[in-house]
Amino acid sequence: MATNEATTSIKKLQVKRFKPDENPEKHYLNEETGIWAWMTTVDHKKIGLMYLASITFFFFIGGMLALLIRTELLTPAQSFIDADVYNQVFTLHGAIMIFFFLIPSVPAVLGNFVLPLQLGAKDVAFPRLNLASYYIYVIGALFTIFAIFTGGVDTGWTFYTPYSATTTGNVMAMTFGVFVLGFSSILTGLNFIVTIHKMRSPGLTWNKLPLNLWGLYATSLIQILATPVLAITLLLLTMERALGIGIFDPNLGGDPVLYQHFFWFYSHPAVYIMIVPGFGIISEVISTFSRKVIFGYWAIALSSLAIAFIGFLVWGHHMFTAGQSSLANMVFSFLTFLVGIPTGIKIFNWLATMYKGSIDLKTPMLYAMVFLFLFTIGGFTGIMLGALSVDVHLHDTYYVVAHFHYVMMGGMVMAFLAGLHYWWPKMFGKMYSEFWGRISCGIIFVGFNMTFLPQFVMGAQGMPRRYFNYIDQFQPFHQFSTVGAYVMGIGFFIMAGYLFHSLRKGKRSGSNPWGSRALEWQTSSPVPLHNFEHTPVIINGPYDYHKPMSEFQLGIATSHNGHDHHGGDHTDVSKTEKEQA
Amino acid sequence: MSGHHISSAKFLWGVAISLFMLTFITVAVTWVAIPEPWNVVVAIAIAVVKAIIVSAFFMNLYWDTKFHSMLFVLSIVFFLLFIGITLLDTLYRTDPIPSF
Amino acid sequence: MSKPSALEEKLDHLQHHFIDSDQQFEASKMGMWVFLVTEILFFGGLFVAYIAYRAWYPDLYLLASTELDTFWGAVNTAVLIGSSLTVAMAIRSAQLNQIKGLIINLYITIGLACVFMVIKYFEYAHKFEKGILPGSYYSYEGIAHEKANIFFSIYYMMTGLHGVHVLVGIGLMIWLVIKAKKKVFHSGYYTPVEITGLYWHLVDIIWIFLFPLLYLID
Amino acid sequence: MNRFSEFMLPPQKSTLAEGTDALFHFINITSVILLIGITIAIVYFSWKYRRRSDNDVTPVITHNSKLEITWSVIPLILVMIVFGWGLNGHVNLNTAPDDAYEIRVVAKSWLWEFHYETGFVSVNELHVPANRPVKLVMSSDDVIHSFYIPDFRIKNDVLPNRYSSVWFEAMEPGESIIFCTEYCGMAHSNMMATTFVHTQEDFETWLITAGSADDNMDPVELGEQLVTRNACTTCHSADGTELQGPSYLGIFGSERVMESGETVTVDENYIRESILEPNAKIVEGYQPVMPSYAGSLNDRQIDAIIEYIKTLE
Repeated sequence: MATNEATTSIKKLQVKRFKPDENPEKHYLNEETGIWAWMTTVDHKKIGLMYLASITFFFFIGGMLALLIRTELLTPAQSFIDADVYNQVFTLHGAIMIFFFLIPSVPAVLGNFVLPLQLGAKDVAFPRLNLASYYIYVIGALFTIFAIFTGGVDTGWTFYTPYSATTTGNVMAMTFGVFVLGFSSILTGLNFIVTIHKMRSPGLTWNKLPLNLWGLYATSLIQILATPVLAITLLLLTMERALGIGIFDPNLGGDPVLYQHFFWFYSHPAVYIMIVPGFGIISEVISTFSRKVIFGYWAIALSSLAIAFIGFLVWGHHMFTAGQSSLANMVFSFLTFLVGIPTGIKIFNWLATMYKGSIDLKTPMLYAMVFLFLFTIGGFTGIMLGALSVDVHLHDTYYVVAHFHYVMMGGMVMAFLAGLHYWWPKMFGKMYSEFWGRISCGIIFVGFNMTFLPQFVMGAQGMPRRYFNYIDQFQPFHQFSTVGAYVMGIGFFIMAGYLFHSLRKGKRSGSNPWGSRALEWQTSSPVPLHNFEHTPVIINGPYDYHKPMSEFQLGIATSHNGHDHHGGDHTDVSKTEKEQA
Repeated sequence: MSGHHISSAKFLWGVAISLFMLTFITVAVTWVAIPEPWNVVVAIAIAVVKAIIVSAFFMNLYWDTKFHSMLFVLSIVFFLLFIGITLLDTLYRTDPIPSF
Repeated sequence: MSKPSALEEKLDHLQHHFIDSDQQFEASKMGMWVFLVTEILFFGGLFVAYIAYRAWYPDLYLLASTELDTFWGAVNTAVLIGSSLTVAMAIRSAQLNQIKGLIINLYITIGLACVFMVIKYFEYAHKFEKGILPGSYYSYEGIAHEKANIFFSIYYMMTGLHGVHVLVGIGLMIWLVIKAKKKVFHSGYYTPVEITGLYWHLVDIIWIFLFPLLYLID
Repeated sequence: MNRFSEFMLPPQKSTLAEGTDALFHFINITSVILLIGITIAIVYFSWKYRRRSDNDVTPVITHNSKLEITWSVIPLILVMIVFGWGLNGHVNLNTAPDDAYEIRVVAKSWLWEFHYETGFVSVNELHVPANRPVKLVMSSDDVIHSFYIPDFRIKNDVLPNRYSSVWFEAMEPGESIIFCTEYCGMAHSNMMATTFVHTQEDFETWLITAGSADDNMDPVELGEQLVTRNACTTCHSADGTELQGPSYLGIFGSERVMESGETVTVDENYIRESILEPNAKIVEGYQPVMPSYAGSLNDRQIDAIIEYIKTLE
């Protein structure tokens, strides 16, 4: 209905159609090459790729540590590593996967790459800050690696006092590394909020914002509101070790449960830092591959914000058996159930989007389906753990381990893989092998369930987590789980294979292989250095599949702001203008 | 343009003087013995007034976009949620006492 | 967006991905506000520790705060408020293109910040002499409360972290003076002055709360 | 249903277990029904609405208020049921009957001590009467531990600076395992104990005889029993295996280098000191993690342990 109004005003502004160049000669990957240009780049796309390389590295390390844990657990007693090493390994697995992989994965990799493209902006609001946040991430990682080689850390990723205040090993370097890392996360969130507010293209109103950006916006809010509390918590913990300030250490008069409040005030919302951007990706992917208007746009957008908000109020459900007051237990349990509602709403909305769609089960969509199934299980088992009396039995058992792997890996990692496969052609202009994509998705799905379904059973049977030895009755479950972990490993190995192959020998993908209406697909692949050769003008929502493609490629010829140092742009403009609406 | 409000020197001095006065008052009330919870309430109330004056007139929130005020309030709200819910635990713990 | 209001078209500061000066100015300012949100929650954690312990041990706070000197605390409050005023004046000078006034006001602010730090130094030194050291080095016997060390841990963490922020502020201010001397700022571009000012006022606000909470317990 | 219950959950051996399990099954069944529904929808839609040509036209369905309210309100009702049910169970778990029999629990890295009203202390063995509420008042000597009996469906953290408690009523005589479920360091997974549920009479006889049973035993034999009973064997082996602490095998009379650099001959005095003040002299390469046994072992028992160690050459 707004189209008529829009078209009249568009004429005044001389809006033309800009068809993307299907076979660009120059793009962000081949302009400004060389190590130094990459290291000092302020281009959000290259920074996104640098993050991609880094988190892939850490995912590999974290995954290897997971296999080490699973292999050790094949037998009830010690098989090849001792208890001390085992404790360090599960600590590192947790810390690396959470702080170095999950938290930066979607926002820093896919968010960095896609956010300005979806806004029609040339870059994020503060490109240098963006680069700085990458290097802060690297510095944090170096501190952690330093900690590993100078004594290791065996506290568990939660660093609970008083154990973390008294154990040997280099806890200070590790907590300092994570402290530093927090600033990387804060700066990314800050950058995204300002970018979404200030850098939207003409016509891109809040009700036309892609749901991926709503997800990232909610995530960024959590990042800026929660991460500072992690920073102060870890600073206090570092001081606890350095000076013995005693706020959290009972040996000096402090209260260890207070530490748990501090820690979970960040770390529960951090779960939503990991999963909410995943919701955004799933919305994009399901709508694109169903070629259908998203069902309940506002319900999905607002439920992200609602989850972000309520997610702040439920941290105490990690502490039902920690010696917290009964009143607090009751309040936290109640609020925990409330967070389930907006999550459920999302699932139903995605299903409704598929209804009567034109569904194409390409690899990204397959991952989205896997996400729906696994994340639903993760959600239901979350309800189980939110129920006070049942949680008393299940707390700190393998049931919890299985639950959060279903949410984090079954939810978040699957969403990340959906997003990676979805935007891969946009990143590199190349396609991967669809056949191997589906095969590896299937293997990962099977391996994942083999690994973690038995853990629900042994958890409910009473197998505590973080156990190096266990009693014999759990051995069959552990063995099944270990086999599953290796199957999953093979799946990831295949994925690495075909993705590398696609980089070298993949077919050209064209600018918009999925036929999406979203803005990032209306520029060539790989993306030009400054994203768009024009200023995009938006008149439709990103999911309006009932409107012709031509209405999604409108723009105004760019007037660069005078002193652009990238000379190439001016000459290229004429080329892209060859076709008009 | 909302972001470019220019205050007069006289006005800025006025703001500063009111802040000095409030500082004096907050010290002065400690000389009067106010009963238990109210002394804290008065001290915090004065501090809040001072913070509002600084943020509204030195930090120009009064003339700025509403979004910046919202951010400021948002951070305070989340701080209050943090302490409020934590107190639900720390104030209401009932520990058992061993009988032998 | 309105047209750039600069008198002369000096656009050296405009980065390539912004449309005009106003967009850049607004973005920077919003960025600073978002950063201030993180600062508030960063200090918020310490305030939570403060409140939780005060609710547990109200008598501890009564006893321990007598070791803090209200007079010098009040002086420091006044010093910081004064420096907030001069920062506001500095921004005003920049807006009016009075670069000399800008530099003078920044100098006064740096001076006041240093006065604050010097007073802080003497307060700390006085306590250290008595054996009121942070954490497990605490050895003062004058307070009859077993958790006295925790009050001073909180005190040192709060004032220490605040002091670090003051030092960072001094550094930023010196950087502004250098830039101002190079004639970078003018009425069309004074973003760094404005956002450093915002930061400085927040440091002031935090002290406004620390003062009654730590010094004025009676 | 019974079979499923046996597969998923440990046996119900306390009066509280049934209530917890009922809620567990309720959530499980509801979840499985909903999950099957969602999965069928995913698979069915993917097949029924598969892409037939690139020019497929899809209908514009932006929202449907009735449907959306339905799928918000029904889950809301369900979770509120779960909340109330869980809260009710939790209240039961937290209110011990007034006449409950009290036992003090002290957690140390890595063993459990159970203090009875007679003054008797058992290590890693909890003896309780059946069909009588038992209340455990717990505290820790070092870091946070967590006391967990899966068969009884009870768990609570054991804190170093406060007391916490759990209560249960065991239904019939038997044995149940106790785990530590809060990560507490190197031998966390070995910090296990056993609950022995006796009939009321058996329990009373046990309580009377337990303290005096050792009196007329051979010192070496007593020592061997004591190192097992007091969980020394969690960290010290008798056969030369390297655990968290030095093995007993061949230790007596040998010379060991300490962390401080001095050399100490392992004699009666050194062993006695190591039991009562474990962290005074630490053998090189080991951590100062052993809890003190001062107060829980008397002189005769310490002598017995020394005699036992002497025999391991």
